[in-house]
Amino acid sequence: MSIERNKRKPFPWVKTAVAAVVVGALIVLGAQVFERQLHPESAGIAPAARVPGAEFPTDTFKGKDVPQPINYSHKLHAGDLGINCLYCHTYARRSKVAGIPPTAKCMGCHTVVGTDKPEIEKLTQMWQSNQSPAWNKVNDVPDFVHFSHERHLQKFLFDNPEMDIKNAPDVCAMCHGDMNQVGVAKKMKPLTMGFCIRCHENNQGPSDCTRCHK
Amino acid sequence: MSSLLGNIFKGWSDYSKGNEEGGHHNYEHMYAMVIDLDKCTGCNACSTACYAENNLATVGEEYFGARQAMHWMRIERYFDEPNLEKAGSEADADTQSHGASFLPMMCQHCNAAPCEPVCPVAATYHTPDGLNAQIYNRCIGSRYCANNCPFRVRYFNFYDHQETAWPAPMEQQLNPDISVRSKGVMEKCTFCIQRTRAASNTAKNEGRAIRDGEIQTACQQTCPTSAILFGDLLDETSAVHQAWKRHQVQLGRYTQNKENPELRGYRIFEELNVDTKVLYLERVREV
Amino acid sequence: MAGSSKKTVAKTRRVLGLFGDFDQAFEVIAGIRRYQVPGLTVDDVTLKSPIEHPEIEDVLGERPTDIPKFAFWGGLFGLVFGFFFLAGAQATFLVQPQGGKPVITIPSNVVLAYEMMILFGVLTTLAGFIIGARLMRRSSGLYDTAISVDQIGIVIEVSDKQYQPLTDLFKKHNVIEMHEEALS
Amino acid sequence: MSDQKHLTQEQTKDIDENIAWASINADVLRSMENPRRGYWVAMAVSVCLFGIMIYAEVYQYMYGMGAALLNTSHMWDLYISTFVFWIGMSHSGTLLSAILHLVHADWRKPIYRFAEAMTTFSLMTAGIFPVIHLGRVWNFYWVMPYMTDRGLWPNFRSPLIWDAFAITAYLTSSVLFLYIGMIPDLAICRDNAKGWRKTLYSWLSLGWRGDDRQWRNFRFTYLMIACFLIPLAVSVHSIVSMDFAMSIMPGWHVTTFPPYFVAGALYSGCAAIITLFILLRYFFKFEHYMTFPILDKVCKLTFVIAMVWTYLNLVEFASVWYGHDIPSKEVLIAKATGPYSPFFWGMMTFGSVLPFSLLFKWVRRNMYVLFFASIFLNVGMWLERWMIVTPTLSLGYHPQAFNVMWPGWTEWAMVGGSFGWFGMLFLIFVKVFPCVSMYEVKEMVFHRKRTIYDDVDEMMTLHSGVPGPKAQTQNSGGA
Amino acid sequence: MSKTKINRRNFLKVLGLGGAGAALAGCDMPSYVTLEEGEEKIYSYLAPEEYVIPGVGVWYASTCLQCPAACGTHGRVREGRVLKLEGNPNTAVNAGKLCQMGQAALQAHFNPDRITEPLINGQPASWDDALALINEKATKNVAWMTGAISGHQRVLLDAHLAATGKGRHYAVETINARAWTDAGKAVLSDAMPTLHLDKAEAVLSLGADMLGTWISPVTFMGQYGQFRAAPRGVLMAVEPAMSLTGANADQWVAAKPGTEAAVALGVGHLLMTKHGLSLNSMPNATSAFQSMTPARVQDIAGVSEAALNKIADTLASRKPSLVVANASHAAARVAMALNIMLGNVGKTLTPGASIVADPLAPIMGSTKDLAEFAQNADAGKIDAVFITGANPAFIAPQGLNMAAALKAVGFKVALATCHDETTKVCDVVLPLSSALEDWGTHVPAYGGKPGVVHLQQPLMEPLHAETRGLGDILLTLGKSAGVDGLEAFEDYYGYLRTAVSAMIGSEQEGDWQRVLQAGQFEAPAQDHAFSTGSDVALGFSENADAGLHLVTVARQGLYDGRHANSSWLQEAPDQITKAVWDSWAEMHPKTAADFGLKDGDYVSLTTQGGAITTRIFTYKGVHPKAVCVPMGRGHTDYGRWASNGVNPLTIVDAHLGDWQSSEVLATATPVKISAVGENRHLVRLMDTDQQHGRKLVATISAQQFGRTQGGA
Repeated sequence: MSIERNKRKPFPWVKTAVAAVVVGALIVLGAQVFERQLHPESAGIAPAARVPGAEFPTDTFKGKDVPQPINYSHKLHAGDLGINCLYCHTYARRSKVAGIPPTAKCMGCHTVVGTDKPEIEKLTQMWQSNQSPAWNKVNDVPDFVHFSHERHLQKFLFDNPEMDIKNAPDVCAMCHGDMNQVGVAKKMKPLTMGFCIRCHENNQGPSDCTRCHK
Repeated sequence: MSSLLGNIFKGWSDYSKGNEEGGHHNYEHMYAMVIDLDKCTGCNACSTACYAENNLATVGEEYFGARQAMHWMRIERYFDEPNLEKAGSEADADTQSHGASFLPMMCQHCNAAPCEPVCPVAATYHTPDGLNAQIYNRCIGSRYCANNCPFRVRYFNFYDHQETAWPAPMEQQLNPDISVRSKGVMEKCTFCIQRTRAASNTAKNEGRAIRDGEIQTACQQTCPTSAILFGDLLDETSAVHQAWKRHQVQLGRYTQNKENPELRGYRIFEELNVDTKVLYLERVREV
Repeated sequence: MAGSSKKTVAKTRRVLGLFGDFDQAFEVIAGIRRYQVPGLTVDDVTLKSPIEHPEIEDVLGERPTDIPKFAFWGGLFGLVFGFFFLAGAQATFLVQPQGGKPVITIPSNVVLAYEMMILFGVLTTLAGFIIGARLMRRSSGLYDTAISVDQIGIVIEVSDKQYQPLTDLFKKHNVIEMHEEALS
Repeated sequence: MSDQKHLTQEQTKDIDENIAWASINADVLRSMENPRRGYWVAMAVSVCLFGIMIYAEVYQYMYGMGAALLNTSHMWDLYISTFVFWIGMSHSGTLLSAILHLVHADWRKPIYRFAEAMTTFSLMTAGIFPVIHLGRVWNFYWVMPYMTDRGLWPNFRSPLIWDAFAITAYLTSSVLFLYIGMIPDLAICRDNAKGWRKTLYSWLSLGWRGDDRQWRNFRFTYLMIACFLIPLAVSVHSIVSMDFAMSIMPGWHVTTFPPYFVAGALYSGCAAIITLFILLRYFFKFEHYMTFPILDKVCKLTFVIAMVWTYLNLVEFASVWYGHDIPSKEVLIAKATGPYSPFFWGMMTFGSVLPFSLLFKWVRRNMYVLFFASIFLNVGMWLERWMIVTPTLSLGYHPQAFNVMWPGWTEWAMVGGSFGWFGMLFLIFVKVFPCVSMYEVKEMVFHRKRTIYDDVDEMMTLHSGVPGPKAQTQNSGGA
Repeated sequence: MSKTKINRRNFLKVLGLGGAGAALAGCDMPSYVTLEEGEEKIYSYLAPEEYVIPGVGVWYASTCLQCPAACGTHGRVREGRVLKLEGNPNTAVNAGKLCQMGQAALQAHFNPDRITEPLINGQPASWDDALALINEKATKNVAWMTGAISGHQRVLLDAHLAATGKGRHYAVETINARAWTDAGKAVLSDAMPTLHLDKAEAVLSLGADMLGTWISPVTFMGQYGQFRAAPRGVLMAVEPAMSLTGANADQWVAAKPGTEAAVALGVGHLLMTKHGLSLNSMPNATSAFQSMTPARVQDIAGVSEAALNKIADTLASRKPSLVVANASHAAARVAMALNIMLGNVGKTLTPGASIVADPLAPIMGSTKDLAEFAQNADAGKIDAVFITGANPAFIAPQGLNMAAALKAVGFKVALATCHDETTKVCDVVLPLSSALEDWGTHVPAYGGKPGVVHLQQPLMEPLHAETRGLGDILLTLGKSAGVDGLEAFEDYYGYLRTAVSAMIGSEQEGDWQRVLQAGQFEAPAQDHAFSTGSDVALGFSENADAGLHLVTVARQGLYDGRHANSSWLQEAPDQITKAVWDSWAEMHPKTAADFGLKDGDYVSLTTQGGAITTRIFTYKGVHPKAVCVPMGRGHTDYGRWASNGVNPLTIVDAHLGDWQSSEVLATATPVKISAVGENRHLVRLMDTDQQHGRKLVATISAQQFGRTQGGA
């Protein structure tokens, strides 16, 4: 009888234990890595490093179409005509908000250019009646988030020896996507806290909560 | 790149470091304050300035009576004078023989803050600037921090005060640099962190260090008698550093061995070893 | 099934005998131990009882169980996993300096790892129970509700040759009822 | 069966070993059927109380915590103290059941099932409170250590997080303990049930067939979990005590809190067991199983624990008094003399004086007296928790914050509602699951008989082949 | 000129960027709710100035009109909204500091209870109708009632009065320094001598709340800061109930209401007898001093000889010292005499200066004007009155029965920002721009550099389109009244700019901008000169009444009640009692005990003028014979936050002010107390006055301080 009991297959204790520990370690490490989304295709370096010395967040977001009082086309102005972002959004380099260009700036060109287009006529008429168009905010972060365009431009553009002001679109594209590809503005990056944190980690940004939350 | 293990080792080094230096991490700044109680007249200017700067909600008589008010900077008034040797005549005078003692009490930004370790979601923590920060949008309102605060300077939003505190058009006055707190969130004095941030951003843009006096807290700026001093303790040249040195008070210790015990500098509840960063200068009285 | 090493003939049917009390059942098993049914060993016997009788072990011979090992390894895993999980979380957490405390705080982590140890220990024990006791699987058909009341059942798989002697054995120890089913 | 002495107060035997196994099944299964009017009344009351709680929570959710009249000094109040109270209640079942199981005290067998159920449900009740006391309830899940995109974790330094871990572990384990111990009984139910109950029990009994293999594994599993549960239960309540002991508040920062809390927990647990014991015995006619001798033992146990608790209580006062930390001392004095003193002395009376009544046999044997006594014991324990939380917060270090507050209506509503919720769960339990462990009562009966007869038996069989009395008893016990 | 104006208008336009309205969503929402697209609106500028950047605050200089002190301010303007006020560091008056009332100017501006459109008999009307009505009615015997006023508003106002015939301008301020200024004029022939608190070694205040409400508190507090620095000065206060100044005094002496003068005389007596000082130039005073022995002081004022000696010794031993008084005219004169005797004149008390352009000079205002207005109105001498910056229906003490007086005036026009008791009874109410929306020039009455003029410029676009600036209205009125020389100006901004340009002698845009940035400019000033103490009668009359007296005090905060509709100031605890949101009556514990009263008991205070009911607060900072009720609360029609509490002025008998000056601050009205039997806990910041042995406010003696030089 004892002989027969010896024939019983022993349970593989060592294997089980090893497996358990390995699984545990995998859960910890794997979750760390995946949940923080540090794997390349999510937040690694873009195919062509567009901002030297910085890792380029490649997350994308499919923003909905936001109707605007005037169908302003970024593709036309920034893309085809190649106007620098900072030409219109000039506040971005001096303030936490990028701001909407003052109507005067539009009229700077459009008193002569394309005055016959309906949209331009709309604009002109607003300008004459001394009212400013009510734009709908497209890239909108929660009110407890205090993002500073100024600081980010400073770091990636002006303090960046390899960058020239004409590369501004590349820097803006980090958080706004390639606006020169779309017509009326769309949200093209998630702009969630995870998005920010990942980029901050990859580019050694501050990890101090009070930098953004006050 | 945050590799888990790499950070663990970093964590360990910080751990040993923390043990050696009494929990002091490598701070960029160490913002601290000096309040001269002999100059303080208790006029409330600082308190009101704080309401204006930090979007503090007024709660009205009922809630104030229920002690649910949220005055980050409160001026306390006491009539007794412990540890002052009395002239016998006035010891038990039946009318007041001297003025009151006023105490501006705000968050002391303890370096070993009791409130920080107990927050279940780490909504309050220590910034590299040495500030005791409260992240409103992380707070879930367990209120443990307030229970654990010996100074009782953490205030909880027991209600939504937005309609009553800022009826239109008053909401236009709200400071856009500060979130407006809504119900269920703990809040407290931040040493006007929005001003600190603004100054450090400017400094960074101009590629220089923050100058002493560049940052003024709202209470300091408005204090009519200039009783409040604010600055960076790590900056040897700063007025605050000088004052702390002059009064021979050091961070990270709860018994100060002053060679001259008559120096006025002291920290409230130093014996609790919470390592507060507000240095009070004793009130003086002609006896 | 164990003991099948010197299997000569295929088992064709499964027999369940119900007995009034443990002693009668034990007598039957004793009989089997004395090879009164050729080719049947005590290892072929499955005893079904409404309660747990401490002498079952002595009668059926010691049959080891793996529960303690499950418990041990589960607890160990919980401890290790717990501690590293916490340490990892603290080390990667953005908000590190708190109240002048170190980043990875041993006391708190020990407390939590301790809880995790117990939690995982209990869970693996349960798993071990379900595996070891062959629960949650299609059970052999032969069962009588009387077993859950007060009767003792003995289940044995026998070949045709062994069937007769077994029933004799059962009857000899005044079996109350007998059920059987064919093995497919 | 024949003699009815075991129903009377003179009974001396824990249980009548002549009960037929079949009748055990019958009695218990009967208790699970067709509820009578009293049941529905109790259920209605519980549901109403719970409904009030829901309303209060919704109100509080809409208008903010201010509805509870909390204030800047009193950030915690009844929610936390009631939380501690329920955690305490939960300690009876598991701890008693587990310890008594390890020490082979078989008189636990008829009563441990509902005790464990009580554990589970009071844990479920306790778990509610930390959540509803949050200022932003809708974010309660932030205390869970889950992986998030934002790189955020809970703060593992916080005793509140320890609570979360401990309670999760404890709830899971005690549910499993209860469940595993119930599997053989569920099999019995399965064999006797029909309709939805049939399906339910078939699922729950996991195909239990009473094999020797199953029994063997069952024994080990039960033993293991019992071993796990004892340290767990101790750790849970000491961790709860750390919510206070880890803070720097005078009156909270007390070294003896962990053992003090554990003792208090056992204490209130035992008291609650007495209460439910009496109720069940009365309503379900369980006189055969929940007998006076057992009740007697429980009472004595309660008394012992009460003395331990009293001792630790006095130790705490003494250490504060002689420790001479002024703020702590102020708190202590304020407790005894201040606005909360009536409750403080109420706690002392109910908690430390009342237990002495358990020394009298007539009390231990009188269901009605005992019932109210046990209720008041628990009132005392609830007051104890309140006296830990509120008076401390009404003083403290900073004089500006000294003030006295009384709980708001939402707090009372939630406290009451918690009892409704607990009652609801328990009432459902007793009708769906056997609240007396049938197989273990059988074992109890069986073993006792053997211990009585074995020697005689052997002698008789040895000398004259005359079959011993076992045979007859077997027949009498047989079907 | 007009170009700058257009630009200003544009950049002041409100934007939605980071808008506060959105901020109200607060941190309540989880991020998936607040991460929104196209929910918020953004309005862009039309044609902003180069330096205007959304999201960046710009500081503009202006002037604070919360009290007559006229401190200079900096307003932080962002996205067209003024967010915060700070002191203007360039001004000598407040040197970059502000008091709580100055901070609360924001709430006066954003107040939800502003008047947004003209009203005729309470009914909304158009400006044209309102002005037409005014031109029709306000033709002869026009009077103006204002608060303290100065600068070009005053010029236009005088012009309007001149044009509308022999009207008169009544400047009314309940809280004033008239006792002091009169005494100054009488004794030193300088109404507003300059005080050097910082230079003084010892200061004795006879009911002059320098740190609270007296003349220019921020100036004095600034000096107080230096006064406390080593070598540390000693502050002594004699008053019936503790003021903010008294609360900071090293020695505080409670005197029976209305007897501060006696105490001062007693001090003088000791100085002469004990310390051998003399005052030959003023025989009157000398005799008064001699007659006031400490014993008499004890009888009259209930001040012990020990306390008196202590004061005298301190004054004698610490030179230079300073004695200030506002408790009564007599006290003020004695104070002047004491200053001369102690030789402070020229050291801590130097001649003031005033602006040469006299029409701009500040008018301080007093309750006396109020009384005179009442008399003249009753006498039917006033047909029409314009009221602005004053609330006579509220601040008039009971004796004047202002209600009847106002009724007697046929046509009343109120120029107000908020509804109040006065606008209620006015025929026409013109909506005024707030102080932060308006242009103006203000000459600080005290503390500024000689001849300095503070410029008030708008910090944001008018919140309410229909409101108009005081200057604009005055200009319009002036034009329609036919004041010559005003036609040239289309609005007050134009007028002001021309006038200022004339004063600074430059039309240059740059200079104008410089003035705007500085928030002030200096006009020629002339220094006053002291006469060597003319020997005036001190006019001290003993108050024989031994009963309880009601003293109404002013506290920084709600002031005379004009700030009662600010939730910040209502919630800022009263400095002394730490009470909020309600009125109270301060009583000495002994007195309360005599009446069997305890804290929070409601009592009704009855004078022959009337009765008020309020809660009592007992503490030792009141003279046992005094009941002290701060003014400022008890509004009936002043917005949502102002309606709590009681207004003590309704029972103060104005005729009891010493010399019938009807100065409320110098009035002690006999009062009867009766318990109402109700008790409610007075809501306070803290319910304890003791530190319970904690080391919160540690106090050391001045000796120790001296040894360490304050650790400096």
